[in-house]
Amino acid sequence: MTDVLLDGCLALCLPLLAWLVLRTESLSQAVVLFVAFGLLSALGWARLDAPDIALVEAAVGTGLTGALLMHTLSWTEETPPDVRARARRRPWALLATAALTLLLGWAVLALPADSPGLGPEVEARREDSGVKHPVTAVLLNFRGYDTLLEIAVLLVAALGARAVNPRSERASSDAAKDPLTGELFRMMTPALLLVAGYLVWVGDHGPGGAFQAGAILAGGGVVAILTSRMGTPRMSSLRVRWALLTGPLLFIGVGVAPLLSGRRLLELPEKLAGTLIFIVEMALTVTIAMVLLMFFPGTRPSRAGRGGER
Amino acid sequence: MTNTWLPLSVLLSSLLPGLIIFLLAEEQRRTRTLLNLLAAVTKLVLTGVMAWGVYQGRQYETRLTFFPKADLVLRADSFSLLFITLSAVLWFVTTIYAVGYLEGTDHRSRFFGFFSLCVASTMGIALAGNLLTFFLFYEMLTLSTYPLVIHRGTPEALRAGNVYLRYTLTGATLLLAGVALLYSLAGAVEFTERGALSAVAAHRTELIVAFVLLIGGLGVKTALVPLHGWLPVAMVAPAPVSALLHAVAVVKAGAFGITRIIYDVYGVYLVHDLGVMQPLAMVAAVTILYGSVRALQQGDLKKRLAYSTVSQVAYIVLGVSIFGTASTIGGLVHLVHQGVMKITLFFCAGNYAEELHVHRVSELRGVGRRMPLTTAAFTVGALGMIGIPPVAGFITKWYLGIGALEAHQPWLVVVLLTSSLLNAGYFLPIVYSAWFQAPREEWKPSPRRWEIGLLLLLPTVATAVLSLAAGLFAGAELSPLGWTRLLTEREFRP
Amino acid sequence: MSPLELLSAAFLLAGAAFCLAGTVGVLRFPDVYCRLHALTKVDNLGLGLVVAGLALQSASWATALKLFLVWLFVLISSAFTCQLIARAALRRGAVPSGGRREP
Amino acid sequence: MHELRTGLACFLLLNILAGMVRVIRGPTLTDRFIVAQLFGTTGVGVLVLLAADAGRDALRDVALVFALLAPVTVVAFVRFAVGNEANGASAASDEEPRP
Amino acid sequence: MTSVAALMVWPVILPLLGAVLALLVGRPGVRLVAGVASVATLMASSMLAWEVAHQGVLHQSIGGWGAPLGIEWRADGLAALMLLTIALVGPLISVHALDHFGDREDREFLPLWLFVWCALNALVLSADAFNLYVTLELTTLAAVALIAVRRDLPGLDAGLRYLLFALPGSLCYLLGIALLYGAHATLDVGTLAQRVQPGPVTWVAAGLVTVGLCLKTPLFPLHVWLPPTYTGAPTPVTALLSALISKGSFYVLLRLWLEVFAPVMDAQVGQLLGVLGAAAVLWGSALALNQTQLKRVVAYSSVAQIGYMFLVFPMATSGARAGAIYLVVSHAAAKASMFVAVGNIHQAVGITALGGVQGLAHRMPFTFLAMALGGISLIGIPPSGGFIAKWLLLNEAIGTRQWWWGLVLLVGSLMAAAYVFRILRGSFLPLPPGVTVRSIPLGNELAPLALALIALVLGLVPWFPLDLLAIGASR
Amino acid sequence: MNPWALYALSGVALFSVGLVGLFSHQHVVKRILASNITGSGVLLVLVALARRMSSGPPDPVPHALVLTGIVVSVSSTALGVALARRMARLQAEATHLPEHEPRSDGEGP
Repeated sequence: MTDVLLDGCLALCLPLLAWLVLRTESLSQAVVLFVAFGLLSALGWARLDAPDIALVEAAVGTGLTGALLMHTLSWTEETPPDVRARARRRPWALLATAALTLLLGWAVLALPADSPGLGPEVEARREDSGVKHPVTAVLLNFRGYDTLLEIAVLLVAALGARAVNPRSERASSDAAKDPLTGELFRMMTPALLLVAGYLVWVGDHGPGGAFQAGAILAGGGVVAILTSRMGTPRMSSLRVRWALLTGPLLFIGVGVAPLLSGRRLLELPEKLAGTLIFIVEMALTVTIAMVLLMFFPGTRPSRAGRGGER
Repeated sequence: MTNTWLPLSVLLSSLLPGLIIFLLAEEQRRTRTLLNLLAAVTKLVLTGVMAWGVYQGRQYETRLTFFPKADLVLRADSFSLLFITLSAVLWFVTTIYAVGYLEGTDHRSRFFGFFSLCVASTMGIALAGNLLTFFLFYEMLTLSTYPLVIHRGTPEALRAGNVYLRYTLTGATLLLAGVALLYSLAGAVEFTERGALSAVAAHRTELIVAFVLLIGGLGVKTALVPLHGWLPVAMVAPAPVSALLHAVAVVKAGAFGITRIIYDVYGVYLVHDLGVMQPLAMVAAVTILYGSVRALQQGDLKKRLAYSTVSQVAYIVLGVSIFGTASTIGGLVHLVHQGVMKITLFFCAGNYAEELHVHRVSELRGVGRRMPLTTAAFTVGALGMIGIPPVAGFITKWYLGIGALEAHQPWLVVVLLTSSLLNAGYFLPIVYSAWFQAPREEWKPSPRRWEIGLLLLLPTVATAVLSLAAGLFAGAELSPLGWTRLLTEREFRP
Repeated sequence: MSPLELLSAAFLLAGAAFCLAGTVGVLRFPDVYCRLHALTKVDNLGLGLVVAGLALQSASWATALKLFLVWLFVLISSAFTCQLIARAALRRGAVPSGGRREP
Repeated sequence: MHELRTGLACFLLLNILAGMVRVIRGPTLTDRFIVAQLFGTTGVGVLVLLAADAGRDALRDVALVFALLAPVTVVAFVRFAVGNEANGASAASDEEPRP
Repeated sequence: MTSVAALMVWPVILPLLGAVLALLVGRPGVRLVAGVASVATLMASSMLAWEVAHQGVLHQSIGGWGAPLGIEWRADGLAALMLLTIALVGPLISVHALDHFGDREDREFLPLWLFVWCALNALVLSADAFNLYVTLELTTLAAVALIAVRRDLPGLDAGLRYLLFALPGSLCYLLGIALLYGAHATLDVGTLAQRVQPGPVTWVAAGLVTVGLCLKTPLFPLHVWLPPTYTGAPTPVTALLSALISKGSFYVLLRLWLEVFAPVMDAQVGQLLGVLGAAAVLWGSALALNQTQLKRVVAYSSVAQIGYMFLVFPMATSGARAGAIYLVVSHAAAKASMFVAVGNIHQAVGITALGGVQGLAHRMPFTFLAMALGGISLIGIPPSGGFIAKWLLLNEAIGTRQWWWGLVLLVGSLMAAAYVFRILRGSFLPLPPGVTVRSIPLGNELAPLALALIALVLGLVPWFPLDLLAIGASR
Repeated sequence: MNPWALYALSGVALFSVGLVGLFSHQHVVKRILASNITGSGVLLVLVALARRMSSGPPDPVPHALVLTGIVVSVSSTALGVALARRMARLQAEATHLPEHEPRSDGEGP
């Protein structure tokens, strides 16, 4: 009974909150609401027995994306004129939403109500994949090729983000003096490292993995960047490039190596699969953390001192 | 024994030089001229060899894979040789003329490059062995003549180019629709004597629609009324281009195409059976009269010649669209005769413009004294156009008249006579005033030995002689008339 | 129901009550600073009591440890973040209710 | 016990919903952000409650991550708020003037 | 067997590896690495195409897991042809880009282009609906980064515009795939094709997939982002977008529609797509005729050309499929050559208006020859790939007794002729006084010509691509 | 109603809200938010579909897909935001900066 109530509440709240996010006039409000929305969707994932996704949502969807959006607002207008004007005159929008929901809902409800999907197949082959956790098995072995391309997506995004905002604000002594954030950073760092390590390790047999761990690591870095303790990693630095690209290179190598012995792409030998996946995940954790850091191109300098850009 | 390389090499003999000429620098005048003449001579020789071979009954066919279900076919039959020989000879002459005419102007590499492409396309049209190949070269012709029309680069030339494109591309579109329709009915229709469509003769509606589309498309280039509007406008092009457009390449390609459609695609019996011949003949008749009347109104010499072309080319269409041997012979032979005569006239017009800067009919008074040879050539051409023996034009009209009577359509004789009267009406005054009236002011004497540069004079005289010869020796076996009789008899063999 | 379970339930309920109180506070208090105060109640006591209640039910020490770790992190971060938020609010010119803004 | 926990989770969720009123009413950005923090903590509470069910241990890790990364958003918010401070007018405009 | 299947790996892995290495080596070696990767990928693609031409359709299960669980690759004639097109057209554009961008963007352009190449090759080979989504997204994001790589306002604006239209497109596609997975528990396209049944799920999924991909391609009336994006992006990037990237989503649509949806959908839906395609042809051409900026003319022409491709859906025969793909390929070459030529003109005289071409035909003969040949292909006049494509489509229109599509083709051709010759004829005018023509590197002059020659050759030897296309065609 | 259906419907509603929002807003940040919401909707549908069997573990394949989907969505958000930020800066520079200020992208990454 309470289960249904909880599910019903969540399921109802999510679209409602989404609607609120989009109808508010102020951008900063929208972002705050969006963070709340991320939280609720994490609860949704939790209810749907998808802890892996809840973890990623917690790390990225709420934590980093929220920070990123908030960070972006420093540059853009608080309340753009068009938003205010358009927020009111939109009866058709509600209508369109309702119609679309009905149409799609019709299709969703026409789906078979109790399909196991590919669950049994995954279960049957899980032993061969080298890892115990089914999601990790799918992610890094059965559909490892998707993940390889996903890493490429991350690299492209990082490259693009750095290409358009190439500056990297260095540590400023001013900010470093702030005792509050300094202490926060000091206390966060070991915890973050610990949890990140734990998540990579746990990925083998339970929810967790490179992306979650990388996001956690990046969280610490983001705090450092936002408090001007650290500059955004630069593509021109060789060390940064190695940190960024070791993971992908290793992944490509692991993927291509089976070809040499007449196997197929990403056809990992059964005995080594677990180890290889673990190594790749370790390297990818660093890559992902680097990529996420690169999305934060330093703090916005106060507009009075804009000319210097530092 | 089929010879596979000769048709292709006839095509390449103008295509390759054209491409090379594009790469030549503007200053390399000698190389360019040499290349042009070499190519023209080569083509003449190749054509001669092929003509002789076809006369002896040899087969010439080049077949290249194009689509899975359609080949590119170049085949020399007697009809295509008629056109090829005409083109090769006139190209040779026109090249010499153009070298002289364009002496010292800009962009000659471009000009001669496209000129050669244009001839190559004409060769392709003549040699095309099926409808698809025909269409490909027909489009190529449009593209390669456009730069020639706008060659001068003046706003007026650009406007003319626009009009030209508008008409020809619309025509090409209609043609494409027709070709595609036939293709879906009968595949890539090969040109065969007495037609290739007898197997699908039951699809009457489709066949009629396709026929109308095809004739509509080809009618643009043939300048059948009301699709003739581009022709007078395109007169802004340099004289050799006008000569080429009006005498050989473009309008003839259209007329040639119409003939192909009627005789080698549909087959004359099928066309007759579909009942589309009579309407076509009527359109041709209207065009003949309309062109003549409009020519009468023109004060500009080249414009007058242009409208005269509108009317003269329609003779060809008229000839082939009357069911009967004689009229067909008349129409086909006019393909050659009109080409030779009209090119003479355009050369003359070019000579007048080049030497004396005379463009209008009224300014030609007494020009005969200053430029006697040119004016003589003009006179030959004009008399031929009117149809006065012994110039070639007489042969045409004679056969057409007989054909009209054979087909029990005496009204066409009236049309022919009226048109001849009108022809006389717009040509004779020019001839008269050129020879017998005093010039308004004395012409400046020629700085050279001849009345005009030899490069301009010789082609003019040569074509005039040819038009006379075609009329005088029409009875010879290898004269245009003789050749046409041969192939017409094959078409009408039951 | 065992005494342990009863105790656990009591903790949970108390935690929930604090959460409610915090929410009511955030809703009802007059200014930013007071609302911040209400927020800390949820962070410290609300979550703390819930964690304690759950720890009583937990099967293993590891689980209980993790639960307290969660609470600890929330405590630390709330200590800093509330301070940061308050400072930001002050800089943005929010005036405490019934008081004057410090120069 | 399960019922109690889910019930409490439900209750906490309703709390979050109630907090939504403050987000909408504001009046200042800081108020809204405070509510976001409240949501965060309440959400952690919900997660640990749900994690007590059999087979859902991983949710505690989720709660852990939530707790750990909460400061990141706050720092970003603060940078945003303070960053705007130098800008003067546009930042202050968000704050409600005291009556 | 394995060695042949291993061939499929390289067209995807080599550009990926090249991109990563190019990023790694940084400034000094990026051109070298990218050059080697390009040559290697070109060779790999050609070898794969050769193999397909001789052995027929190739399959590979990545990781050896097999269809429902793992990801399948499938290389049929169509895929081979696309690989070849990308491998020929893409590097030629990037040759032009090298000079267009300075040294700075070079380091960003080349890796990003290699990522695009990898993504497109992966997209072409993939037979897995979700993997297609990932490749689509990789393409999109790399494209966005490329559009904005110059960091100027128009480029950024164009990039955002593209992103914000492409994203919902991908998401629609993903929801469609989610529904299909929900109904049939497989992501493999081949298996899906066997399992789909008419019903609300299939209809809605097909609708979502179609709308999503049409947004990305884009099809009228979802094309509103295209002209500003194509205009704002750096010219070589516009060439990539128009020639290759937009074809990626069309390719997916064609595949899914013909292989999965067509058998279970009402014929009316195909007609609807055809109507939209026809509207795109007419609307795009009409707007192209009304533009005063060179780049916008070419951009609107893309709207129209994409419209032609959608005429395949109402006919849905193998001939129409061949025609649409032929158009995809020849448009890729022709449009790339036109955009690159426009870039050359801009570089030479700095004028973007239509009148800027005045008098340039003699100063930049190769560029204008390329423009002319490309334009001929756009119009569909022989000898050009565009003609073959339109011929095939026209024949199918007549053959399936849907003559009205033929009419659209013909009218569209005429309109195309109008806007193409509007550009070309100005070049014959004398050079206006006061305009200086900067000389541009020979490589830049030859790149568009080479592209245009591809379009020309496609029109001269159509039997080869058509034979290749027939391999593995479902119907 | 089954919980999965509830969530799936919720996901569908999110998708609609996001999609309509995406096309009815002008501001970049709003549209990025909207596209995120649209994405969440799709992912929610996927995860809900994975939970259709009332007993036993859920289907892991959609979970893996959703993880990939989230990464992709984060990447596109980040890229979009980066572009928006650069644009805002250029616009601000165009209006705030006097003529003689140097263009600020001299430095490479």
